[in-house]
Amino acid sequence: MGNFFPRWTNWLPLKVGIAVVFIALGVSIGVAYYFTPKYTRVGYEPTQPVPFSHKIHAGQLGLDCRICHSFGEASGHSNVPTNQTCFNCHGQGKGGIRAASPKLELVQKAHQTGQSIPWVKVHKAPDYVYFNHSAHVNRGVSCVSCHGKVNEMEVVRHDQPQSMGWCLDCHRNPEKNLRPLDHITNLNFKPSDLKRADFYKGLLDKKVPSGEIAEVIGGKGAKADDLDALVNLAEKTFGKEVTQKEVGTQLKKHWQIQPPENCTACHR
Amino acid sequence: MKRNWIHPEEPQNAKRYWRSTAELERRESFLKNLGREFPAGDTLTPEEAENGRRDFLKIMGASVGLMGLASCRRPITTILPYTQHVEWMVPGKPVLFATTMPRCGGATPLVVTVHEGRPTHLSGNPLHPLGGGIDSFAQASVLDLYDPDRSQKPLGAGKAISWAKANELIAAAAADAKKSSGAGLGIVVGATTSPTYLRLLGEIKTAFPQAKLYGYEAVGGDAQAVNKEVLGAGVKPFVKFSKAMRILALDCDFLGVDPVAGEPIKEFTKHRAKETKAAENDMNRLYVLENRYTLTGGMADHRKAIPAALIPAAAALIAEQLGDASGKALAASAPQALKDWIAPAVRDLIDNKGTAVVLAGSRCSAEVHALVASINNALGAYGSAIDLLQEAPKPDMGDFAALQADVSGGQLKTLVSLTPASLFYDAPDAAAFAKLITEKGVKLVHVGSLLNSTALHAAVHIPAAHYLEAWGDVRAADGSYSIVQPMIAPLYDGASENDVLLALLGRKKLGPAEKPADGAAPAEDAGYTAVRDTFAQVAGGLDESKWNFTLRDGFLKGSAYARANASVNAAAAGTIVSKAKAGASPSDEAIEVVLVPSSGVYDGRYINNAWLQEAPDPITKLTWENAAWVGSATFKRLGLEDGQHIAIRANGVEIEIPAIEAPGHVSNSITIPLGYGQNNVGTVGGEKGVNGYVMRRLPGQFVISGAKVEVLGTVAELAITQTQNTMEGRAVYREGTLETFNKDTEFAQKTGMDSHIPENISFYKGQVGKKDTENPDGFDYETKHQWGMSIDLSKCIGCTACIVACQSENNIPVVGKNQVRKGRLMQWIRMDRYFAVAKTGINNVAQESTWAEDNPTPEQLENAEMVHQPLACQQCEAAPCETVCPVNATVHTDDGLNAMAYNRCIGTRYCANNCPYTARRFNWFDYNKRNPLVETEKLGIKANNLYFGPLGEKREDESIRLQRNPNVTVRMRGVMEKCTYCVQRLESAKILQKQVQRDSKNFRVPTDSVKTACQQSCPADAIVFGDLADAKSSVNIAKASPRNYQVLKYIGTRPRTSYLARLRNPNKNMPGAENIAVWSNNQY
Amino acid sequence: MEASASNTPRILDREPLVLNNRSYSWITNRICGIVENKQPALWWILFVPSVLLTGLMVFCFAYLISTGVGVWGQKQPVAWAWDITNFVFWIGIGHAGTLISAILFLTRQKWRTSVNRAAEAMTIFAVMCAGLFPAFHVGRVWMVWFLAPIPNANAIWQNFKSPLLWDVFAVSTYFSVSLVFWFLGLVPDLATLRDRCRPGLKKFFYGLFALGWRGGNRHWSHYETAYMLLAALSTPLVLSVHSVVSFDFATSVVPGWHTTIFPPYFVAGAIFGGFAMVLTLMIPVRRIYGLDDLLTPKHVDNMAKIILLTGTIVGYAYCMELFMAYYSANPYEAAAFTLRGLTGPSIWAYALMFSFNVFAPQLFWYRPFRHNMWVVMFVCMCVNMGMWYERYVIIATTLERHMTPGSWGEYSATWVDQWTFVGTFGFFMMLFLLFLRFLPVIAIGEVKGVLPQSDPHFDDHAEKGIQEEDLMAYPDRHVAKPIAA
Amino acid sequence: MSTTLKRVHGYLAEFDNVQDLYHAAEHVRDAGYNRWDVHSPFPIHGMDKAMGNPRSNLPKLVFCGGITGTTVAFILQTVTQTNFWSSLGLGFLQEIVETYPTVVQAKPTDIWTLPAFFPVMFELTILFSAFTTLFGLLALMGLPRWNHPLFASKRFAKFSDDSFFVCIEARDPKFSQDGTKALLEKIGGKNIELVEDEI
Repeated sequence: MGNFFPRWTNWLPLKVGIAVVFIALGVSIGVAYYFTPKYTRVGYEPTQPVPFSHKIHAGQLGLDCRICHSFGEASGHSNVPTNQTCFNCHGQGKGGIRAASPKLELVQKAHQTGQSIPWVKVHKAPDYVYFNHSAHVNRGVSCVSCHGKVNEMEVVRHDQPQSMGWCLDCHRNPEKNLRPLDHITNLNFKPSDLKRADFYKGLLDKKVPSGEIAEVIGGKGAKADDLDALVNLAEKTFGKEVTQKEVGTQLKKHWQIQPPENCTACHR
Repeated sequence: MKRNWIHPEEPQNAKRYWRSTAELERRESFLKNLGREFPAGDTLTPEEAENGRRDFLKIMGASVGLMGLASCRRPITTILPYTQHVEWMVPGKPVLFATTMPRCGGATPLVVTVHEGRPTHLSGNPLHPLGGGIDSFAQASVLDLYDPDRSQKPLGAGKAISWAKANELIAAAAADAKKSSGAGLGIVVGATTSPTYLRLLGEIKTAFPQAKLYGYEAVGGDAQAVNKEVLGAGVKPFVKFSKAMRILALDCDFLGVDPVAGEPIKEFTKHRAKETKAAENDMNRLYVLENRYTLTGGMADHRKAIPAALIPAAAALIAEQLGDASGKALAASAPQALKDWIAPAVRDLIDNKGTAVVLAGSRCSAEVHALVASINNALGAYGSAIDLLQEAPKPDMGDFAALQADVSGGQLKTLVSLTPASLFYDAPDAAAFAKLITEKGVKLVHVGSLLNSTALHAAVHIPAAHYLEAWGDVRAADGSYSIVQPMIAPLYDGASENDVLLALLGRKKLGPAEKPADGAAPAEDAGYTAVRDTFAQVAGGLDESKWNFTLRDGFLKGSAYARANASVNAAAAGTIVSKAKAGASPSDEAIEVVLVPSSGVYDGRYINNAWLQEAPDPITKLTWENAAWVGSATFKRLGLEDGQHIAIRANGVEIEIPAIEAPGHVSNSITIPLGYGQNNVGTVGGEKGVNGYVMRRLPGQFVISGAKVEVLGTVAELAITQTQNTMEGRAVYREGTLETFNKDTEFAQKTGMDSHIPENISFYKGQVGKKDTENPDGFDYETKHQWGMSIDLSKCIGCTACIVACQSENNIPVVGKNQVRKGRLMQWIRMDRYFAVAKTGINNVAQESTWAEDNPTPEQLENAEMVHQPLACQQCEAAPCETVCPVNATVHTDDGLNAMAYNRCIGTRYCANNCPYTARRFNWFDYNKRNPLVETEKLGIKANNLYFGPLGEKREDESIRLQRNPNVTVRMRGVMEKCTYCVQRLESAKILQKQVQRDSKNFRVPTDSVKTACQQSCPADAIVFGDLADAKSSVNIAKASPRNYQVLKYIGTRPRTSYLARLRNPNKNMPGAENIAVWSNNQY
Repeated sequence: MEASASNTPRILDREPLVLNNRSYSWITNRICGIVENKQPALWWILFVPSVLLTGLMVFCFAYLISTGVGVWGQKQPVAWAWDITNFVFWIGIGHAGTLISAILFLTRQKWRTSVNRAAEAMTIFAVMCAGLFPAFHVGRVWMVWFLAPIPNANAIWQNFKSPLLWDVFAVSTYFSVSLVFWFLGLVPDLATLRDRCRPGLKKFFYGLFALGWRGGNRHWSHYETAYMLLAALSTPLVLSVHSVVSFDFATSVVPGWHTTIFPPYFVAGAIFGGFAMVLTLMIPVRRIYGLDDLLTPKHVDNMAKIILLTGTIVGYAYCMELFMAYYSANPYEAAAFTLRGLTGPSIWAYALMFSFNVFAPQLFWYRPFRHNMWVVMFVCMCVNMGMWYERYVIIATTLERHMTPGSWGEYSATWVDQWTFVGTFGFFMMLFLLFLRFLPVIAIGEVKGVLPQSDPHFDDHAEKGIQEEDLMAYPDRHVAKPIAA
Repeated sequence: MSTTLKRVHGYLAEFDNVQDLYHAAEHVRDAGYNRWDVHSPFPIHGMDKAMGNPRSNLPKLVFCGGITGTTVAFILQTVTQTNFWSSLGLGFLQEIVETYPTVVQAKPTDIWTLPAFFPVMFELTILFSAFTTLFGLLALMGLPRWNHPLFASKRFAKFSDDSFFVCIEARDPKFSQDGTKALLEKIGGKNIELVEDEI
């Protein structure tokens, strides 16, 4: 009668085994990349009803973010400007800048009818996440850290994953993103722009003992009793240019930045 | 789910109080967003309107597999900002306004939290002289605003009519009243203190000289009338609890549903809490005589249950002992026991002349009020512990008897009912009265916010505006003048009483005002003008800044009533007393029936408020309905079980009502809470409970004697939230007498097992206690806040204000009668109520509230002690619930909170099992999504809507959603929830501090600046909350008290919430004084 | 073979495991016959309703998921009731199988061979039923994947300190290992079935799962090592699973749950209930399929003894609990047991539990009872019910009387609770009947292995009685004898 | 005789009871064959000795499997729940899985919380061992192999019922067409047949 199963079946287990291994690998890698905000969110760049260019306004004209997003420092929500705001410059009778431009058609219409402009939402936290702008911009975290260089974007795009893991990453080591408050909305800010002397002077003016500052720079035991000493010490440790680490560590220590890692910080 | 609320048109011709130019100019965008949960488009988007928070959680789960497949991009969601900026509006930040809630004969000063145009939460106004905590009625009144069953359209003989028609009818009525110079026009008003209201009534009198005014409140008593005769016209006694050290209350629930004009309760409770050894006289003492347990009775140092019929006798006895013999006849009927009880009590009052007061309940009969007046006079209370204030003169009004007479006499053609009471429901012999009205062809114009029987049978019904919707003003008990300012444009064009009067005077058109001609500025609202005019009178000239300050502070400084120079007219009192007949104490055959306002719906006006309906009655723990309270002894004699129907026959009527056992209730007496049994008032209030009003025949008749009771076979399943009435000897609640306290101030910390807790020897040092060198893993008190709470049981009176406040602040769903029966109440705070008798030390009420264990005497049953304990999540430092959660949904925060991440919870319910305090609540159904209040019939099965799941009907009352607090997640089915110390408030406070801190180090929020909702609402100041790491914080001071103890300390959960044991101040000479509070010492 | 069957071997003086000197092929035919012949009418009479009940179960779970846990009777403070009761009940039943196949194997209890197959099958089906409850009792089933330690963008992980998560690992491990064990045991028998049926679908499937088994001794030697290893692994596992389940309660703070005696008490209870269930199934099977020679009274007797033993241990645990409650002088603990057994609302459950679990098995002290199938069946039924009540008492009635009296409440089950539970019985029966229908109910190979004639030296002492001679003549047994010319 | 090409697999001899088989095995062993096997419906006690098989080395595999399980469980739990690794200066391990300490019931977040991890460590040990046993076994036996020359023999089908076989493979160096046959006959093999394998 012979064999019931054909000869080739003998190799089947091996083949199947190998196949399974590879598929499993592929799937997990695929999921790890395509199913996470890194991919699902970053790069989202919808076209807006009004072709408003942050590049022109925030970049070329150098308008401060807070001129339009006026409540970022006061409230959890950083508001989208009212039509009125646009009109302060573009409305007839007011600035009247390019009032006639077809690009502003919708804005004009909105002004007459009172119909809001349906801006397309780019950054969207889930409903159970209570993100608060004021808590960040008042404490040395710049807009750029989460929204990227908007001043270079013709159309706003989603720049960062803004996943929970991503948030926690910064909440664990905030020094990576801290900067002096007067640079919060300066999207082009580089630590190297800071004058080291001014920076430390600022701290000293805030009655921070120079000893503490020195210890943050040079670790335990490091000493420096006046500004120059501090600057020298810093130069020795960080080199000519002011570095983010230098700024971040100082501010973290002396502003007592302690980002919460509790559930309640974002979920209520 | 957030929905767009279709917002009504607004009066155009009238001058409008506008929140924004957008509203002023009626911008589409504004109107569109007006009802949105987040009108500041930033946060509410059409897509979100599709996927609410809870839906999102679901979708998260469902779509996890699909994530990224849909081209890895999210659907387009849009942001709709305002076109014009809105004044005061910072998107995402609530605005607080001061206003005042007009109450029967008074006012409650409030601060309203308004989220983008939606009033969401109420709290007391701390600036106001009578401000502070507020009771559950005021707390819950915000829900009435959004009640979907509110009357929304004018009705003509029960059918919807247009506003135009309504205006016509009113104009017509006014016109022909004018012809006869007012003859035939009658107006019924409630007990109001609104100057504008009264002023307009006055103007009505001038415009229609022959018109008649009547005052009617469903549960109002004769007090006013008596005061007029005995003390003089417009003289109003104002009790100063801060001065009263000895109080004897005659059936007067001044801590509960029968408030007296006087200082807020917290002034009374101040004198209850002692932290160091104190003399008897440093602590106030409360004597209570009543037929049933009330909150006041629960707080009493000495309480005796006596039939309500004997209250006059008791008053007479007291008066007699104070040398006023006018009541001798009455006193004769008093039993010996009562005499023995009263004698020492009065002696104590006399010993404290000047600081002693006797209070009579508002529903007590005239002679009691008369006697009490002379008693207080004899005690020298007037001028010391009681101020006599001179009210502003009121137009004189007839009482209900007069109204009845005039109607039957045919003098009335048109009757305008402005009273919050419902004539055809709560009037004495309402049916007959209704019949009379129709027979005599009286045109009844009814103004009210409920579609109750009066509204449906009135010739014309006008929807009333909620006090958060319309302009008005009111005087508080002490006379302070407050303005009632609207928070939101009327949702249903309702009209306030003032508006109706103005309409009668032809100064206002009711309902939506027609649009003004283009360009024409909208005319000013007459209601608004009227209030401004009154203000001008009160404040002496219309000074804008004064006006604005009044609006901001919520009251006009220095506007309180002046002292009256009045004295007690003994003769007048004597005559009143002499008219009275002695009441006979009831017997097995002739049982007495006592009608009382209910803690849930007061006199019936709150019948459609789900929060109040579900807030358990403090005494019986009954929700959603009323039942006949029967004293335990009688209960046993009749062989009843809870919920068994009884038929009560009295005054020639018979009602069938389920009975409920009420320990501490006097025998042969039955108490019926009023206000229930109103049909077709809406999904919430409809068909709930039994109407007790039918029993009374005369306005003042709240005690009906000689009733016959028949036990029926049927048993109703009552929605009781607590089946266990005793503490089973567990030292959960602790109290002691002042004497015990003076002997050992720390007695509470040594009660039961707490005295011998073995040292906890652990292999590791966990995150407990304060971090220091010994305890490196402890909580960081240096750079973090450490939240904690202390609840003073000496102060807690057991009202349910905190429960309702919590419900309003934390978006806690209402679950409905069906679910309460199943024991699935969602309220985060549980108000445990325990009974105890001193017989065996450990109280001996067995579970299921029968007294089976041993048979105490009826006397003991009547005088069982009652205590209340509010119990929410204790925020244990070593929380047993945390370690058992498999998914880390509940973990500990470094500021000592027991965090609950709803969006992580999968609902294993293990935490609920492992919580020693049973403080966790589970969403058994989608209470927010499926209407739990209605029955549904599907597939031939009729059952509660919840049980049909996806087939069931969605919640229609979307207006309710406007009340939701946007800072709190609305929980979906299948997740666990619990008290979080109002974490949303804590976080906002911390973030607010960050805005101040900026580049400095002072991270700590200002001392005591953040309050939890329950703390804010507590009228007794029993709850203290704050930062333990802040040495100055009052919670630290409270926890330093020797009375401080932790519930179930033995198991080592280290709760952050601790309690202060209750102190009582018994009078040694009183019978049974030796038994008081001893039960607590025998606990384990 | 006839030869070996005729003469009575002297070395076997103990009770034979297979009666009437059955031959290899008789065993093969008899056991394979069950699978190959038409099923008796009774099979269908049982199968149809079990399928219907399974459908009912599916419906109940669908209703539960679509509507909410509220369709069950739970409430505050009773957050767990029938769901976890049933879980523990089924998991307990699932213990006998592995116990028989592992522990009895290690202890060289040859009699296990005729019961272990069915017992293991039963174990697996019981664990499947058990798994349903923890999976579906949660509020948000669609979120259950939160229990799996998957790296995620939310950077949040499981709480490995939670006994509930231990359960997840314990139960899933137990299920997988039992499955492996069972399958391994099946392979040679599947080969037997394969070789008996003619080419076709059946042959394909049997062949597929027989993995091409050829019974070569080089395979057998690996196979036996593997079997030994699995037995060695399962033994601690089977003991651990119910211990871990008991941790759900033992590690909590609830008085009446928080006891160190729970692990041994639960394990004993599990074996107790498990054996009862094995007997309840095997006694009818034995009758219906005429396996009396393979499943002898000796087997039943042994199992009855084990039930008696474990039952007594359980009884001891009950009493010890009470003693602890009294002796610990912890009033909360004391109250928990007073309320449970004397004054509480569910004392009836406690009474049933005690009489079913502790008193009923005492019948087994008397040998005739152990040999009367009806008595045995009766006792087993009692034990089955009793063990369910035990869990009910521990879980529901304890929670009814929690620590703060203000929260006390009475629990009562709804129709959904009840029918879901009944439904799982249908599911269980359905699976077991299908097992009878398609797989050898008794381990053919293993039974053959314990036959006297399977001893390679059987003939030596069979032919000439004195083995000494052999030994003298052939000092080393492993030198081949010369072949007679 | 078909024309299809065939390869000799070996000689198959049948025996009708365990004892004969046993002795036969001893003989074949002594004859010095090593590519051969005996086939029986059940494992025969002592047959390994008779055939001179070495001891299975499956246990070693399983041990490794078990250890792997324990380690995996230990790392998984300590990394996600404790600061143990960062305290060793291996914080990057935490970084990989982005965990953060979750304090529950005031339990420690350092290595002292280890006892709580034992159950899972135990379970994973067992799980991994069990699967190693299964797959290790299959690997050692070279199963599943559904197609085998022996299955071509009609008589061989009885191996799973009640008869016993010795099969000496042609690949054995000592295998010889008639020598082997003779041996099998000598040791009492019945129905000796030459098993051939179709190609």
